[in-house]
Amino acid sequence: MVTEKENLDVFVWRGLAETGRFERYEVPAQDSQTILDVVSWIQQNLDATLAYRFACRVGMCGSCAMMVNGEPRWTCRTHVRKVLRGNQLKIAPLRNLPVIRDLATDMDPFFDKWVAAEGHHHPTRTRDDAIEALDPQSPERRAANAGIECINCAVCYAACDTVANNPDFLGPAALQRAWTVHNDARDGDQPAILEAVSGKGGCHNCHSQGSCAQYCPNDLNPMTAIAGLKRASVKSFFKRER
Amino acid sequence: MAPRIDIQHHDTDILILGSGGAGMFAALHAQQSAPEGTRITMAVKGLIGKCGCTRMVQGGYNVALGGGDTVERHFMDTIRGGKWLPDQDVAWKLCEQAVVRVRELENEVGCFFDRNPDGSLHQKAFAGQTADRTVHKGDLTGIEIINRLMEQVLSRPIEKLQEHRAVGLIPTKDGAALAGVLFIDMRTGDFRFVRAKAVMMGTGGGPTMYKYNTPSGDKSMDGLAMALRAGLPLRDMEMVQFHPTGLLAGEHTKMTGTVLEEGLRGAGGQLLNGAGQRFMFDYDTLGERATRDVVSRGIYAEMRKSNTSQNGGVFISMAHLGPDVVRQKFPGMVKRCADCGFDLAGGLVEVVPTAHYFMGGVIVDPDTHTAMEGLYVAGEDAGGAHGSNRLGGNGVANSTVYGGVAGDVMGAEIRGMGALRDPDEDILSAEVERALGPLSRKPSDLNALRRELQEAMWEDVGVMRTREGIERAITRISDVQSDLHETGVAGDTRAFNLGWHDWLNLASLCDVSEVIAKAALARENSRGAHFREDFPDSGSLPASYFTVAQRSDKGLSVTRKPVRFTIVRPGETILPEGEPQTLVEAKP
Amino acid sequence: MIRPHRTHPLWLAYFLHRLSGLVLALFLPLHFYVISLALTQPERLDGFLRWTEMPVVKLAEVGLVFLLAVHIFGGLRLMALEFLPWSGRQKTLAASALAVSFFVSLTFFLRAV
Amino acid sequence: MLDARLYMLQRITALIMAPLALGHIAVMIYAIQGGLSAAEILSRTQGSLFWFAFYGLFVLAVSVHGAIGLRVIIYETFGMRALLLNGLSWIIGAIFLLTGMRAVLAVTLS
Ligand SMILES: Cc1cc2nc3c(=O)[nH]c(=O)nc-3n(C[C@H](O)[C@H](O)[C@H](O)COP(=O)(O)OP(=O)(O)OC[C@H]3O[C@@H](n4cnc5c(N)ncnc54)[C@H](O)[C@@H]3O)c2cc1C
Ligand code: HEM
Ligand code: SF4
Ligand code: F3S
Ligand code: FES
Repeated sequence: MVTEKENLDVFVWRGLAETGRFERYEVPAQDSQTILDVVSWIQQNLDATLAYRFACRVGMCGSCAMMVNGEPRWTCRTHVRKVLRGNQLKIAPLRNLPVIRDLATDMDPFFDKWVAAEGHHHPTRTRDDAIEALDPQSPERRAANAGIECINCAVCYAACDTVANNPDFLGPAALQRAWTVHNDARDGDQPAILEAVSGKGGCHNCHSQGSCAQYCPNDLNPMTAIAGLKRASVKSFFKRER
Repeated sequence: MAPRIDIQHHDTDILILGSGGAGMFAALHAQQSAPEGTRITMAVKGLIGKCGCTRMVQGGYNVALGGGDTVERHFMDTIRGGKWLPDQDVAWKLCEQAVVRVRELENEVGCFFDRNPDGSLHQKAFAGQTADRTVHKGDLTGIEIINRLMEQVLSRPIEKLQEHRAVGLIPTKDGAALAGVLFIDMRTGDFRFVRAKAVMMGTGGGPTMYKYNTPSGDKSMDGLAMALRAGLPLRDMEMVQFHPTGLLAGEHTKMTGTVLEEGLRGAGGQLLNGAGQRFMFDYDTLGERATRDVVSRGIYAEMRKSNTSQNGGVFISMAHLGPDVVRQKFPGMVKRCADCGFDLAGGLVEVVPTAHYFMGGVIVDPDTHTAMEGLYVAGEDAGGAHGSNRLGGNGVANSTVYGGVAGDVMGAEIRGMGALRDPDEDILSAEVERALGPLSRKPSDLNALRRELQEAMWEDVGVMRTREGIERAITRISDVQSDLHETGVAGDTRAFNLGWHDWLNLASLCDVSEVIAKAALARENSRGAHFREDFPDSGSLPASYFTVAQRSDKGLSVTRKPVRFTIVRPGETILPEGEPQTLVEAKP
Repeated sequence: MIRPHRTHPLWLAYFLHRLSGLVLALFLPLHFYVISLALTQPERLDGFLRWTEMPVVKLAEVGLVFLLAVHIFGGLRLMALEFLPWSGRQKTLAASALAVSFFVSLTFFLRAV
Repeated sequence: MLDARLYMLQRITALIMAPLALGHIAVMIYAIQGGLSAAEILSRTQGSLFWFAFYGLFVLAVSVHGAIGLRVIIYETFGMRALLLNGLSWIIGAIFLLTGMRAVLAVTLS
């Protein structure tokens, strides 16, 4: 607890992935203070060139994720009190992504995989057609809804060791998106999705480590989604064989 | 001495600034309508789809989809909400095309909006609307809209320039048309000049020059500041919408200013002053359920009486509804507050009015044309659709509708356009120099300047305004401005140098703040979001005027122009005779 | 190795599964070799089997059985997760798989001594 | 690196082995009491078509399963790619199969 207003001992990663190092800063503790506030305070008061990224500051845009004391987190909604160890914080760029500088990562690989997993709608109707009436309680719709609120923050991507060890692996978020689209009754190309997630970086590489579900700040469960894809791909495998 | 700067050159055909609702739709529609082989480039200050405010839309999307509701009714609500100031042709197209756009969002883009048990779209009524009209996805509508659009854009051959900050609209030598846009590649700090035949600007305004504000951190009025420098006329610049309940948690945290949902008041949330008393009924018979502007003014008045909470705001209290009920009804809000250390369900949370949306913007026609050939503007950067006040749910409808329109129009008009135009090199290098300025000066305290600007705007051009206050603000703004131009930033590296971008943000904010203040001075009545204590009257409706601000060699001018009632006149309606006032059942 | 993001049950279950698979795979050729001694030199096999009577070796054997059990039940859990349409309570399942493995290897142990 | 095909093979072999391996443990638990001897083992298994099929299938499955499993581990730990990885996987599978079959033959057919 930080009741008496003392300084936090903050170690921040500076520089590139290979050549960087942690640097120590002292930041005044406050009652209402998020990790993002700590990082901003350093940038605004101690070193204006500290590179980091945020946008919405309320957990909607998914651009502020970093490693905090070794765990991936959305920093704008992580209260300092929740993660403080002793009086220390260790803040590093999100794992498993190329580092641009300091705390800013290049998220392109994450989104390239999102697209590679066919994580987008394949339309069956046009803007001239009426909107399809759909039972919100049908099992497929519920399965689709389960993963729909992903904010693509890449926290799961950073938590997953398979992503770390297997550069081709599409990763939990992209696969979860593919599963969501696959379950959407309006989608017109389910075979393409299954094809996309059955390649050498596909869903079958997931070892159900569950770190994705453990860390997803929105309590989503990509592990279950990926299991769904495995099941669906096996089913279609047998159908084709017949 | 700054070293001589190389400018990298890049060409495209259609250039889109911003990846909000406006930018995304412009890209998709341009791709559908432009001739084969047209190069389309999207340049954004952040990452595609992960910046801007469209993503932050909570409540939803206004669209008349039948069931008694009509485009006419949506239009009338928009005009009445805007207190007769909207450009009626622009507002009409907004309401009309929203119907198509929402079908496109569902059917082609793949958004899934909440359904009724019978499978039809669920629509609710936002304040100020006479029908259940707002389509939504829980209270995270913007995430659904932008994520789906993002996937579509990323999976198409659209060139991406991410973390590219536009710093100047560069005209041709004769000034007749736009040649291209100058950017800073934020990751490397290099300058990049991108020529394009057609440019759509959708940088989304963003009134972040106020002490309390809701928008995304990347927004700093860059677009309007660029338009101003390019000499384009801007309208309704005094119109800043405040949301009554922004979270108040102290100056040191970015949580301060973020929106606590409108629905909290609708559901019976009570506003309490520092002494723990309800006060909204002192200001309006509807109490907490009055419209945004009224409640904001009520809170502001209470704050002025110093009846405040610790941090200088008021409290919102939900506990009397039963903490479990609150938790169940507003799970997202409760969780968000809890993450930040506040107990919304059972305790008191401090709130304050917070600058939310900017109604003013570049003057456009219903096809998004501007006064400059080759430049198209859509979304929050464009003025006219909302007049003096925006209905909740019309913001995202506006950006998606007009982004799409811009894409279609650019795709069609580019066929008739000749070669790429060459820039006025003098203006180009002047813009580079302007941007480089702070790097060659001694660094000093930007925070103090930002704070002073935000205080000045909040105190003197905020929720309630007077001539005296506004004039004071104009002086304060110009002081900040001149201090800013003496202030430098650390420049050991230009790559991802946020200090540098802070400076540029502040420069844009100062420029636009001056316009807001001067336009506020020019409007001597009270309409919608603009409230003058010295002119509390709304003025004659038939004689309604809007303000036009424009910068030229002679400086900034603000003039008044009469509103043209092209579709409906004050006091009249286009609804058929005998239509009920409202289709929304009064809630207990 | 045990970094903060790995300190939760499902990751540990994954790790145990990998470890057991690896050890089994390395042990297996050895096991096969010893067995095939029966073909060529039965007396050496007996010698070997006597050697396995030693407590340390016994314990190692129990360990192997344990790992085999862990791997089987862990594998069954994984396949249940993948193929059966149920999702919740994976942590409980992982713990149960481990418990069953303990039970099996304990039985083996008790019989062996 | 697992595509759908290798994944299916690994899961199918796992499913085949599950009862076999459990059976094997059960036999062990039963047999180990009072110590093991070559003669004891051989008396149970020698000439038995059942045990030949039982262990033969086991060895077949485990060769495929283990080779794929090690392949994944090698790939993820050492980043070995393409040809080398494929070659190694086949060699590993072959070692399992050869040593395994020899053992099965030793205890059942000789
Ligand atoms: C918290 C919140 C809640 C809201 N809720 C609702 C609601 O419920 N309903 C509703 O209708 N409206 C709502 N709005 C308003 C709505 O979000 C906006 O009206 C609308 O989304 C604006 O869209 P846009 O495309 O114009 O801009 P934005 O979505 O803001 O996008 C602007 C884009 O421009 C980029 N950009 C900015 N500057 C530059 C530059 N210099 N160079 C390059 N790119 C730049 C940004 O990075 C961003 O990508 C809400 C707004 C906020 C802040
Ligand atoms: C006794 C012989 C066995 C050996 C040598 C063996 C070996 C292996 C190896 C090395 C792996 C790779 C581990 C990894 O990828 O992390 C593996 C994975 C696996 N094994 Fe086995 N195994 C054996 C028996 C079984 C049995 C009987 C089952 C069935 C219940 C089984 C089920 C699995 C499953 C499901 C996986 C995949 C794990 C994943 O992808 O994460 N194995 N095995
Ligand atoms: S699944 Fe969760 S952790 Fe992963 S990107 Fe989506 S929101 Fe982030
Ligand atoms: S953490 Fe990785 S291994 Fe699978 S279950 Fe999640 S994707
Ligand atoms: S800043 Fe948008 S999620 Fe944190």
